[in-house]
Amino acid sequence: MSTISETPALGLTHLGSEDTGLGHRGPESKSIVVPYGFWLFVLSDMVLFSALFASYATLVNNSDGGPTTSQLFHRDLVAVETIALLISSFVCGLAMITAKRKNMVWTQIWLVVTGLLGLVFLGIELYEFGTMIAEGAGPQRSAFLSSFFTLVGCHGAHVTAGLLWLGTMMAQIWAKGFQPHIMRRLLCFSVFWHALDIIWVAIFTIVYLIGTLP
Amino acid sequence: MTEHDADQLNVAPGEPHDSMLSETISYVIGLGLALLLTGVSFWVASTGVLWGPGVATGLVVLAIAQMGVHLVFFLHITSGPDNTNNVLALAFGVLIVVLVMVGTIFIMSHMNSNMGPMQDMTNLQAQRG
Amino acid sequence: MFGRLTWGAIPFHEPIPLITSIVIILALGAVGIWITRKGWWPYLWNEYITSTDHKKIGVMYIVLALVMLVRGFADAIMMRAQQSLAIGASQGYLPPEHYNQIFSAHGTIMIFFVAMPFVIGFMNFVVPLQLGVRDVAFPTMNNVSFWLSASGALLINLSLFIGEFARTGWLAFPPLSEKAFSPGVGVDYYLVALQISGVGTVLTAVNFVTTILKTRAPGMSYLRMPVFCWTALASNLIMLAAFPVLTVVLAELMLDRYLGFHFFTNDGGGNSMLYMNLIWVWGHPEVYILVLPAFGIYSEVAATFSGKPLFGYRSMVFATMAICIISYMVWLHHFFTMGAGGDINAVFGIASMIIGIPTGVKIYNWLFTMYGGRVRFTVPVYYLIGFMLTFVVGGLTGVLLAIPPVDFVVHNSLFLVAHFHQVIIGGVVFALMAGYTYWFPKAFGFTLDERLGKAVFWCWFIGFHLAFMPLYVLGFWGATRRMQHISDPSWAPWLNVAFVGAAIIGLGIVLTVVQLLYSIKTRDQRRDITGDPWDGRTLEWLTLSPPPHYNFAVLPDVHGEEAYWTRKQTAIKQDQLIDEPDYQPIEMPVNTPTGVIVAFFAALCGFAVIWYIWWLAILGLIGAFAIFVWYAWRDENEHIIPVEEVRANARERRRIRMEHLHNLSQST
Amino acid sequence: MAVASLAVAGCNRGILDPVGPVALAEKQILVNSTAIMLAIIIPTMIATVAFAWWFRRGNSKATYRPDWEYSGAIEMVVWAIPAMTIMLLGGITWIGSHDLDPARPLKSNVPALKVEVVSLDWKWLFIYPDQGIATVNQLVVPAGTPVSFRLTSATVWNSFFVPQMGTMIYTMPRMTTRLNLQADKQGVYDGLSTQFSGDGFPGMQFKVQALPADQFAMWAQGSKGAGPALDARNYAALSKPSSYVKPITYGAVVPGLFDAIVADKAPQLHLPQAAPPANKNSAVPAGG
Ligand code: HEO
Ligand code: HEM
Ligand SMILES: [Cu+2]
Repeated sequence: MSTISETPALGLTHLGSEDTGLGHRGPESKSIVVPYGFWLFVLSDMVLFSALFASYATLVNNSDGGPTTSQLFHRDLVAVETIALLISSFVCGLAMITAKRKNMVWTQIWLVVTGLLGLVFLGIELYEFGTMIAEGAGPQRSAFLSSFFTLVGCHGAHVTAGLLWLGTMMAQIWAKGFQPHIMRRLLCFSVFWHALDIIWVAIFTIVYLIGTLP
Repeated sequence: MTEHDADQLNVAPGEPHDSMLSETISYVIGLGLALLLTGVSFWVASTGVLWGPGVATGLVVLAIAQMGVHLVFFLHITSGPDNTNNVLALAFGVLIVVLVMVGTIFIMSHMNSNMGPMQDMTNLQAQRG
Repeated sequence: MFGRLTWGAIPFHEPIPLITSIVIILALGAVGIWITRKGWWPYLWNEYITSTDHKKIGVMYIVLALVMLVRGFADAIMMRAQQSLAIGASQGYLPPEHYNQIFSAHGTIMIFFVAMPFVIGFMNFVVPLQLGVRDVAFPTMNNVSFWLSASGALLINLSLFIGEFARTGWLAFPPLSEKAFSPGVGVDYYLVALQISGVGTVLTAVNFVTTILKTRAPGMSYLRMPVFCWTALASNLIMLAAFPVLTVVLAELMLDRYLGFHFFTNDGGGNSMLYMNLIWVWGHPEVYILVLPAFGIYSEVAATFSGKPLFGYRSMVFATMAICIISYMVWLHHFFTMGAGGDINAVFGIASMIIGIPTGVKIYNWLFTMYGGRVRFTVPVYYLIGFMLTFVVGGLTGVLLAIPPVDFVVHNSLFLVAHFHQVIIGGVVFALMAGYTYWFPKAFGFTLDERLGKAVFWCWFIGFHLAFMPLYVLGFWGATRRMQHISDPSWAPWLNVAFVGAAIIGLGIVLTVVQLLYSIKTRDQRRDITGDPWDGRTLEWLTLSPPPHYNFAVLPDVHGEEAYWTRKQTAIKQDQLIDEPDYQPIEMPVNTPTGVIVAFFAALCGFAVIWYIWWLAILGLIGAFAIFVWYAWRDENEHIIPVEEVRANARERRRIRMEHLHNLSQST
Repeated sequence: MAVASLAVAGCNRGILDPVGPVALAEKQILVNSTAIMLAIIIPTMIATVAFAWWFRRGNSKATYRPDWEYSGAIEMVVWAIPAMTIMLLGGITWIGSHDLDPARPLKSNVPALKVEVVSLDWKWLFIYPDQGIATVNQLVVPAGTPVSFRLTSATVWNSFFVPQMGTMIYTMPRMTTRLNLQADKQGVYDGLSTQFSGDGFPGMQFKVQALPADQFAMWAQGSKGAGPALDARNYAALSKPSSYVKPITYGAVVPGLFDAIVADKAPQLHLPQAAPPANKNSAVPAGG
């Protein structure tokens, strides 16, 4: 169609012909575009968490006469949670490696382990929330607790969503095999799962460790 | 243009691109470092050996280090030329995160110290006294 | 069973909303019947509602924006009427509880459902074309984004019929917006609607940043991108960074209202200043989300109609990115009067003014684009010049507001109201009208009527100045915003002038509709056959008007800074097209009902949450998850356009192009 | 003391007609900065019209330079001029923000009058802690004397503003803001809330009377003990929503009322001297 061009001799590809920045080779392939978009989404999620952290930092001292950080948090539980999540992330990486080699059995095994460890994490978190609420330290007690439950709960909600996604992914891999679009989604899932780890590092440091320093 | 060409110049975030062994090793190193840093964090927070006021700073540094480990070994974000766009996006994200957190904390701490109830209590005493 | 929803929620006893509701329902019914009669539903469904074509989605966004503009304007004229009537002893015709809903709805609708969809609509329509590609990075998600915005708009308008809208201003500050002071459903409507459309906006941002950074025609390096694409990139980066904060702050308020949390309450240690802080972390960048693409539109218009490349392209790009970053560092200027202290106020004040520097550079670059040009006084150029005259004054008052000691006396006054309408109408709305005229032929294949277009311009230009200049004066006299009643009778003349101004704007809006209908009627005389009606410089003018679904049969190869202009000039010189390329079959995304269905569940769920109908909310969530799984299960995302069809279209296109080329080379 | 207030009100011209040092300085900054910016903005506007008109397509006298798109000199000028302007304005801003910081006490030989301000739904309560009296919707101050305000809100946010005296400041529940103002001219000035606070908001207006110092002292003394007392009970009655409330003067105030309001403990104020009967007329909701 519309092909008025001043230098018809030049072909379509410009590989190495011009040093004008990325993108001179035309649109990237889907295997780049899709995860990149997802990466942007993850970054915007990080911004979301930064607002929650900012709220928490502002309100952490507003306990309104109620319990404060050092009375509520138990480091040993948090340590277990952290290790569960870390190993889950690691195993998710293993699943990616086996998936790339199209090894169905091991991929599924690693994904199951990933999910189970995620469940362990979630279980401990729910247990912690449960005991706090039972002790009268629920989110309605004070601004500090509102912001605590919202920040940590939002991470927990992300983990829950991740687990639902993981289940869907496993079913898809099982039913459809390692097709390119399934692999792209699996890659996105792993990015998501690792990102949750990064956020958790911030949470356990800021909320649980710094919060309970003497 | 084939996907293969593209892959040489540009990679997707999170995508490991080596042999099985080196990929696995990368994850293992990542896990090891992360566990180590986590352990150190918990130790730093509970030991009495260290100078108290410095502990919080130390913990923040450890957390940042650990995030770096996750980014490099799990998310495979490196400084290589193929990663430019991923890193740029990350840099933008980090900038915004820092602005939101530092800005808010900076502003709100001033607000609270100028107007918060804490200061009123001291005033109350000053007035009464 | 139905939560808090009872018959009492319907405004049987209030004539104004009741009559409005009935009229709107009748009008919608009539449109529905008309479409059914004409048998257009299948067409609408296939070509628009389920379309993944960025151009169609762009058009839908703009239609949404125009419809909501009418709604937002109806609110505005009601406010102006009230303020002209309710002076001194009179209380006017709107009681406070009604008036307060109106200004809240006006601000909310104008920002979220007029300006945003308008801007996003243009980015949709233009960016992929200017980048020389076939669609955005994620076409299906694009459709979902649109429908999420639309369901947000739906919910807000539903509050007119069922229940009430918020009475807390367009940013719903607590503690006023907390349950204790606003127990009704108004604030819930506000919160839920904005959350839903906010998700759509984040998805849009992901989509467009990816599109611009990762999918461009071969040879289009960053510094060859048209300025509109740069501004779109900047705008979407801000969206990506700012909207999550809005999500958080609204979610926190929801938790306060629904579950008794204490983020911003007066009791329990809540801190309402935090809300102010966070909402402006989003709110300030938001205005640059709107104005940056507007600057992009002016850049395209200035270059095209001056017959010259944009002056200082690089500094334009640099200024755009500078504004993008600095816009994130100034939010405190909205609450200088909270008492943060001299240091903080000064730092944020100065940071705010600094934005004036790159903005000024942009103004001068447009100025020097015209210098040495051959300026064609078309409708978009009217808007460009009207903008340059209006916006600099609005910018001046903005800089004044950024000086804390000045803001201490004009904060929240009508001076502020005049400032932001001046930059929004003079900056954003003028650009949107210019863009509407400029790209209309590309979208529909025929131009809009010039004379009526100029009449519309004069209505906006004169109307704006009459409606808002008096407010600067009143602001100096101590008139404050959001007043349902005016005590000082000496303000009446100025308020009346403002009313007349608003009425003239209203006339402009009516004339816009007339212009559209008249242009459709006379479309055969105003066909754009060449695809390049304005002698354009960017790639969208390379293809047909309207472009085929796939935009370009072969992705254009870009050489030089002005992708299309360069190749057009060379071709004119050589008086020939290049040899026919080797056509390939084209893969295009298929239509999808996902967007409408997701939006349906989102709206349902939102409505249920507003009215505390929990079973329905849960049903909605399950529905949404089911959609997700169902959607994730699909394999076929694309259909193939056979090479014969591509080739046939392209040949026809080449023939027209050849003729056009001859005419051009004859004329120069 | 009963200055005819209505005659004076209505023809004041807000912030353009300052009556005290704060407002005066702010007006000057406003006018100066506007002038500085107009010096660039007006030529810009003229150039816009001139360039567009001269280089219109039909004008054969204008030279067409289709490829002229860059000039280092112009680039430098268009970056430099706004930058210099902003540097100038930035300097003004830096100094002005500190000098006119609302919390900063005003320089004066006379000790400042202390006033505590509480925004209620929808009226203003002014407590004179040193005089032991309080007023509603009427602020009486001595002319030529700095007034040092502490402000809070008993409900939602409001913003305390007397345009002719300058600087407004938010009043926020559980928070105390500070403000220092002075009226040099005697007279009656309008005051209002500028932060929207709900349905009764437009009726939240009050009058400021600046009296000569001796008359102010007489007024304060005369009010002391006269009229109702503001105790926990009366305060509770007063806090009920009402709008367009006529001025009230309380002859006595329980000490610590302001801080109790800030601490959200006003109803718990049980102090021995709080006994006088409730004034039934003090807080009648007035429609709107
Ligand atoms: C599109 C929307 C838009 C735009 C572009 C702007 C642009 C600016 N605004 Fe405005 N604003 C916008 C929308 C709003 N602003 C607001 C409120 C607001 C406030 C808070 C006031 C208050 O609440 O008391 C301040 C301080 C500013 C400052 C500025 C500045 C410094 C700019 C600058 O970007 C202007 C830069 C432009 C200039 C300066 C002109 C061109 C420059 C030239 C010609 C160079 C030479 C000139 C100089 C060097 C001065 N704005 C509100 C109120 C919200 C609410 O409270 O409800 C809204 C909606
Ligand atoms: C079409 C002509 C318009 C008229 C006549 C108009 C008029 C008004 C009026 C009278 C107010 C109330 C001012 C007050 O509080 O006293 C107002 C507020 C507002 N307007 Fe407009 N407006 C117009 C267009 C727009 C547009 C296009 C936008 C944004 C895109 C917009 C955004 C706002 C906002 C954000 C508010 C503040 C609402 C609040 O106080 O919460 N307006 N407008
Ligand atoms: Cu702003």
